[in-house]
Amino acid sequence: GSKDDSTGSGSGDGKIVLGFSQVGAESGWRTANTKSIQDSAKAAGIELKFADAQGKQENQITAIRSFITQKVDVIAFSPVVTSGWDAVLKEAKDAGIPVILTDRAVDSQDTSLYVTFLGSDFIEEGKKAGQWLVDQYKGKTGPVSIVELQGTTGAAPAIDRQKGFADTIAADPNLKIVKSQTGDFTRAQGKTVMETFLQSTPKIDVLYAHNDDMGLGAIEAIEAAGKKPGTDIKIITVDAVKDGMTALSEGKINYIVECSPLLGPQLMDVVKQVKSGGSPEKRILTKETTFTQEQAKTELPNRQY
Amino acid sequence: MTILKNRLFWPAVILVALLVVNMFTSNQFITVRDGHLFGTLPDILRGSAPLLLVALGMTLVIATGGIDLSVGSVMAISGAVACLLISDLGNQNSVGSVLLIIGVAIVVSLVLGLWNGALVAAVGIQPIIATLILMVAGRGVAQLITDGQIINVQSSPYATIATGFFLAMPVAFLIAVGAVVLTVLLTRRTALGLLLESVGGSPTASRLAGIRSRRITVMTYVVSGGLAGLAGLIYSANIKSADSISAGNLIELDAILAVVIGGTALIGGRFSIAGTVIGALLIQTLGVTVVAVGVPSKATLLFKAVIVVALCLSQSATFRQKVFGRIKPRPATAVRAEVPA
Amino acid sequence: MTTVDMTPATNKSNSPTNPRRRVYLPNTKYIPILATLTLLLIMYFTGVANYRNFGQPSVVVNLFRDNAVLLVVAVGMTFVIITGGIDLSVGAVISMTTTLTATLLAGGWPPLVVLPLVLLLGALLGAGMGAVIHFFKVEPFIATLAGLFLARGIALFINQNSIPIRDKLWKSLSEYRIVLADGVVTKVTSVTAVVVVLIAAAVLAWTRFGRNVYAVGGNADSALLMGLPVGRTKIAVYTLSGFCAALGGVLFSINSTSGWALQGQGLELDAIAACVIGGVLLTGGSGYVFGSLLGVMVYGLIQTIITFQGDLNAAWTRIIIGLLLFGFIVLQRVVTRRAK
Amino acid sequence: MGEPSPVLEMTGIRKVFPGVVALDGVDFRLFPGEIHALMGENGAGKSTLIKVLTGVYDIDGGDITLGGAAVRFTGPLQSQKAGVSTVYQEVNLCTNLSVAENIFIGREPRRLGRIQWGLMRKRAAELLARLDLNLDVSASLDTYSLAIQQMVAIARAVDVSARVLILDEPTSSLDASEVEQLFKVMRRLKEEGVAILFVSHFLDQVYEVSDRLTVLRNGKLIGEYKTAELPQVQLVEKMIGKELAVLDDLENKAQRTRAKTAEAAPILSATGLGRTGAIAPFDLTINAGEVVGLAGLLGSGRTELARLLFGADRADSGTLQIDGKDVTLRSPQAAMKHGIAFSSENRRTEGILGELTVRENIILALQASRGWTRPIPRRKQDELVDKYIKALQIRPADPEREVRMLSGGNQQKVLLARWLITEPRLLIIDEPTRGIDVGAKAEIQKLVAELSDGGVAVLFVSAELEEVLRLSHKIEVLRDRRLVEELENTEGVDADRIMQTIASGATS
Ligand SMILES: Nc1ncnc2c1ncn2[C@@H]1O[C@H](COP(=O)(O)OP(=O)(O)OP(=O)(O)O)[C@@H](O)[C@H]1O
Ligand SMILES: Nc1ncnc2c1ncn2[C@@H]1O[C@H](COP(=O)(O)OP(=O)(O)OP(=O)(O)O)[C@@H](O)[C@H]1O
Ligand SMILES: [Mg+2]
Ligand SMILES: [Mg+2]
Repeated sequence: GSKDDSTGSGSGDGKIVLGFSQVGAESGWRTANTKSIQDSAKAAGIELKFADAQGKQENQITAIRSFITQKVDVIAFSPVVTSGWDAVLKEAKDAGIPVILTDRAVDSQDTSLYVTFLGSDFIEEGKKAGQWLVDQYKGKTGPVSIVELQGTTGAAPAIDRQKGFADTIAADPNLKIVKSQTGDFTRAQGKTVMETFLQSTPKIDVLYAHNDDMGLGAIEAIEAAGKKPGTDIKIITVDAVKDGMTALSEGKINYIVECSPLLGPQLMDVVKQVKSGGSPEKRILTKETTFTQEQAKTELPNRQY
Repeated sequence: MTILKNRLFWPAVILVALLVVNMFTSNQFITVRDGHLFGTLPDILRGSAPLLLVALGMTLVIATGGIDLSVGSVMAISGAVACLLISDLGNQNSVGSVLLIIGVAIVVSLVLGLWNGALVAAVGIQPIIATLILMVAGRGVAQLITDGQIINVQSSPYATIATGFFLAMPVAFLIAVGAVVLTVLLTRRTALGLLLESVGGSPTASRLAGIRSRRITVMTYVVSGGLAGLAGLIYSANIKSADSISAGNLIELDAILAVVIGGTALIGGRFSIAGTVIGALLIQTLGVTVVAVGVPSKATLLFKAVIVVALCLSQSATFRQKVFGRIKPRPATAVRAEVPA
Repeated sequence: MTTVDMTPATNKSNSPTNPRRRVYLPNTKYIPILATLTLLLIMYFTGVANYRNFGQPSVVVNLFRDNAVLLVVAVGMTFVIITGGIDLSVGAVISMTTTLTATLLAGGWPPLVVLPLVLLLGALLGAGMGAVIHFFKVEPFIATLAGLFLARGIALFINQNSIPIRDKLWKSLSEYRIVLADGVVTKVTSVTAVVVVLIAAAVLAWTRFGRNVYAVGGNADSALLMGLPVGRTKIAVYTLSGFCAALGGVLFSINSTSGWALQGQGLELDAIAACVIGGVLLTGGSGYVFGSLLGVMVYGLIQTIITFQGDLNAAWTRIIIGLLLFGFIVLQRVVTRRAK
Repeated sequence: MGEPSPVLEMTGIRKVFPGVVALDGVDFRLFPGEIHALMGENGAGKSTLIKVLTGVYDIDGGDITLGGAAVRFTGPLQSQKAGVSTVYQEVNLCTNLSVAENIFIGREPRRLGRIQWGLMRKRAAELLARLDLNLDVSASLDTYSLAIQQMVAIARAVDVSARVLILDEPTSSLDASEVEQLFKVMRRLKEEGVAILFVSHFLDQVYEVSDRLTVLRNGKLIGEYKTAELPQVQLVEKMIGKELAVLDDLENKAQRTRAKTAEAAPILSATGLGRTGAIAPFDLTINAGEVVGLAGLLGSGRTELARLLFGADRADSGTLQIDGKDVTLRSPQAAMKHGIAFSSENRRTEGILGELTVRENIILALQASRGWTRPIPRRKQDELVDKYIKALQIRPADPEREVRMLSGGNQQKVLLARWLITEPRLLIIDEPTRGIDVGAKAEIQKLVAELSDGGVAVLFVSAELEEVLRLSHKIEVLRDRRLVEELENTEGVDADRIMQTIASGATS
């Protein structure tokens, strides 16, 4: 083994080397996230070692281990799943490499295994979506039938966004989820499933989609069925990607909960901080908001993804 | 009696059964609304088009004893190419240029098919690996084309090939039907079908009978590529955008399943296009039914498992014999003793 | 019971090679493996030449640790493919095993009960599919695809969330480090995998069962007429594959002290690919466990190179994997042809 | 000998396949220490009887008693365990395994469950040596010619100490010398009290070894006779149910007088053509209307030679001229373009396509030469097919039946028909009469004669020397994969003369 000094593979010039393991490229959101990280690393003068796990935990573990082998300075990754990181994180800890979680959390009990978790809270997103709905129908009587387009079955965002939403709307007995099916986070599935929802459900008042893409697919289906999205059927989605915002501003979507992929700049700051011996707080929430149709109109121009 | 023996009888029965279920679950199963068919059935037919096309090509490939895993990636690429070009158009609604672009996308897919065929027939790589290469790399290429983002198009002529109607029938389905008819003509009106089955049956014997196995093999991969490309166009036109990541993801599995349900053996030889059609419709209908009857997503796979198990058992003559009573007497117990456990 | 046609359609075992190779060349059958090995080494040293720290022994050692699961699964798959079959259920069986293991352990079951239980379950599922394939003459593809749906369905039904494993035994197993040399450590998982490979190789080469596997793959109908236990062999290989998958699942749950219903998605394809790269013929009748081992190594090495390259986004990752695979396979073909 | 109780008795056996009654109330007895020939035309039901007995097919009616006990086997595995050792028609071995394994698989010598490869190879070599074969037993079986494979199958069967030994057309592609070896072994086993069931279409062989014979016709039992008491002619009558004119008519045309081929230009002439490891460079010219026979022991390279002329294997030395023009045959298609046809000796793996129907199998080659874009009109197909089904008496005469459901001999006829309808100028037929019954064999020989009279050149390869002598104008003698001598088939040329050449290996 080559006896590299602490700067590890940092090519001599003391440049910080960051190993980042991405979940994969399962959606436009994810690609935007990747871009943001790559760009801001360049901007911050940090050497980025990027590994795409193609949605597989094993690949991600492999990547992290390989980062350890390559003696990078800092490791950051968005875990595919919440569980099962203790072992590899411990290895990193033993190798004295600080680890930063981005976008998704892990459920390790020993929180000393990672420096901080930087990213959004899916349950919170679900809650926000639910809250808006509750407010909309405050004081109104009569049942409201909701259909839900879930994300990929078993994926963390899908589970949490469902949970947060369900918990919140429980407050109003009128709000009922009549049908709920996975749309795999994709437009095509979103459309197909919505078509069937429309065919097999007597009356739909609200659609809650776990991401914009499924929502956009659903809009196609709704229009094809001769209904007006946004008015005949209220639509709530999560993410606020550009296409979603456009639809929102056109009044086809009623409400979007933002889940920003642009973690890059924030991440780089934290990396620098960690490298210079600083200790950021354990949980850094990304600045995220929600958009109504009006807000969308003003926000849309300065969406770069 | 003989109809009961037909391999396609039980798949057909299950298909009909599922359709009947949908009849009850759906508001309109099939009606006419503003001049075209509307309802669950038309939705199923339209939705099944991509799978039908892919499975069709797969049938020919499998008949030669091969397999094509790359179809999903080819779908992604053709969709990406088309949408990229269309989105650059000045007037996205000009029918001429859209048709031209569709042509380009198809040609690209044909070339990709040719690549597969060359690897299999000329280089002599096992089909599963040869096509795996394009399956993996192809999606990467598609993502490069779209830069990992979703490309939206606002072209009504393009959208028509998926969502439009012609003579009250969904265009997408008509395209699929057209492809099926063409393939049937191509294989059964010419000698192609016979030669395919012969090559699949035994490459050695076919060679000695003077059949140009290589050419035929290559051709099937080219056709498969082309049809996958067409499927990709319909897929992307359906959502008016190119989704290079999820387009045709895992469709190869459904396609192969459709072919096998249709009674074409994976080792090659005899193939049945009618069977494939039933298979594809069955799979599509199954997907819709799952949603319609509101099976919770966590139970969806179990539901599918049950259906597939039922399917493969129903197709086994031996099983039917055992269940619906055997004609022959069971072997005498005399030897049962000799049969080692 | 079984009816045998006078001329079986399944007699394609030797179609890729020239069935009329009349002149006997000594051990041409090892050429593919040797070619693969050589190319593998070439690939490795190219890596060493191009990337810092690639030469470290730990890179090679980790290759085994990171691919332990794939390795074990590929071993089972090798048996199945040699009989001319295919097993799509392995990835799902892994997910089922990990989920079940995690759930049971979380439910406070004793690990020494859970371990044999899940292994047995995997084997049973395999046996079930084997039985369906043999007795009802169902295409292995459909039968095992049903198995896939079933296994993953069960997993999702048990629990969609990923479940952490806090059991002591599992934890200690996953953290136990076996020091090979200073700075070179490996884990229980990789050792298990290697042991499995060795056992499997021995079984295939030196036992009646092993040889029957080849015979069935060579020509099932002839094998039957030769009085070989075709049915038992077929069922046995799927049982074995199911067992290996379950074992893979256990290793998985050890490696990542957790269980998840989406674990090991698409792993079946990786395993099949690894076998085929290692020279196992999908038409059945020929191949070696050692070949599959090499196949897995090729897969792993490609992954390693990708990570060391370190500046590839998703798109390029896939493209490069494809290209490396392409280059490898084609060279393999060429070398093998030359040698023959 | 007196009549002890039969070791095997089958009574009222019935077996129905979709569309055919293969066996209808057949009785059969087999006594210990006898060699019992089972006779019948192609499709009479011989193989089916054997497969029913050994449990490959299950019975639709009738009883089987083995050594007094009623049995009904569920498969070869069980019948073997019960002491019935069988060589089925067609070579049923695993060509991907080594010779030694093919002989021993299922009963390999083991210590502590571990196969003793060394010992196994040693035993295999010894066993084959007893049959006068010295092969590399660790080579995989597909490196050997079909005849060799047949010998291996026999070796496997005779090695197990069985009560009953069944041989279904074991000699179909063996040469005289191998047949002799086999008979030696059979006689030895007979002495040891083994009951042997023997199927063959070679009457002389039957008369040479068998003590008793049972005749089947169209799945029905005709009768059981002591071989010594049944003259050949009567036997043939019982088999085909009518007198066989063609046979003797061909018998007495011993030497074929050369047809008007005096001025005929050579269709094909090879000079120094060869392929390393397969066949040494040879010179050969074939004229229109000429029948050229290839004689030689098994493995002498006849098939290899034939394959070169068809482009099935590529020659790596020498030149080939067709109609005086230099050509290189890169592929079978190339050869077919020049009007060459080749029917392989290995009908099972290189010939018929089991899943396809008789019709499809017959038109395959013709269709291939026309290319897929120009299908043969269905009417035309049916005409052609019907014509040859009649001409070759393919039974059952159902063009839409899958070929794998035909009996071995009928499959061979289908294969011949495939090439005949291509109306070749040079017809290369390798072991065309393998497993074909007396009647049909005579028909085929007549056909060859007619073809050559009609100006077609024929390259005739057969393990049966008499046949070669009867048909050929010119005989090429091969030995150790080289062409050692060319003989005009004139008076004085006979089997002995040729065996002599083969033995002495006179190199011209
Ligand atoms: N698997 C099968 N399916 C349907 N029919 C069959 C099958 N096997 C044999 N037959 C039919 O049974 C009859 C007897 O066939 P069998 O093979 O016993 O004849 P054989 O006496 O062995 O002829 P040969 O001398 O040519 O081998 C034939 O008509 C054949 O077509
Ligand atoms: N005694 C033997 N030892 C080794 N190889 C043999 C022997 N006999 C035959 N072979 C194999 O058979 C091949 C030649 O057989 P081929 O079929 O060409 O000649 P043949 O005269 O047609 O023999 P057959 O009558 O068996 O067809 C050789 O290449 C060799 O591999
Ligand atoms: Mg027979
Ligand atoms: Mg020969």
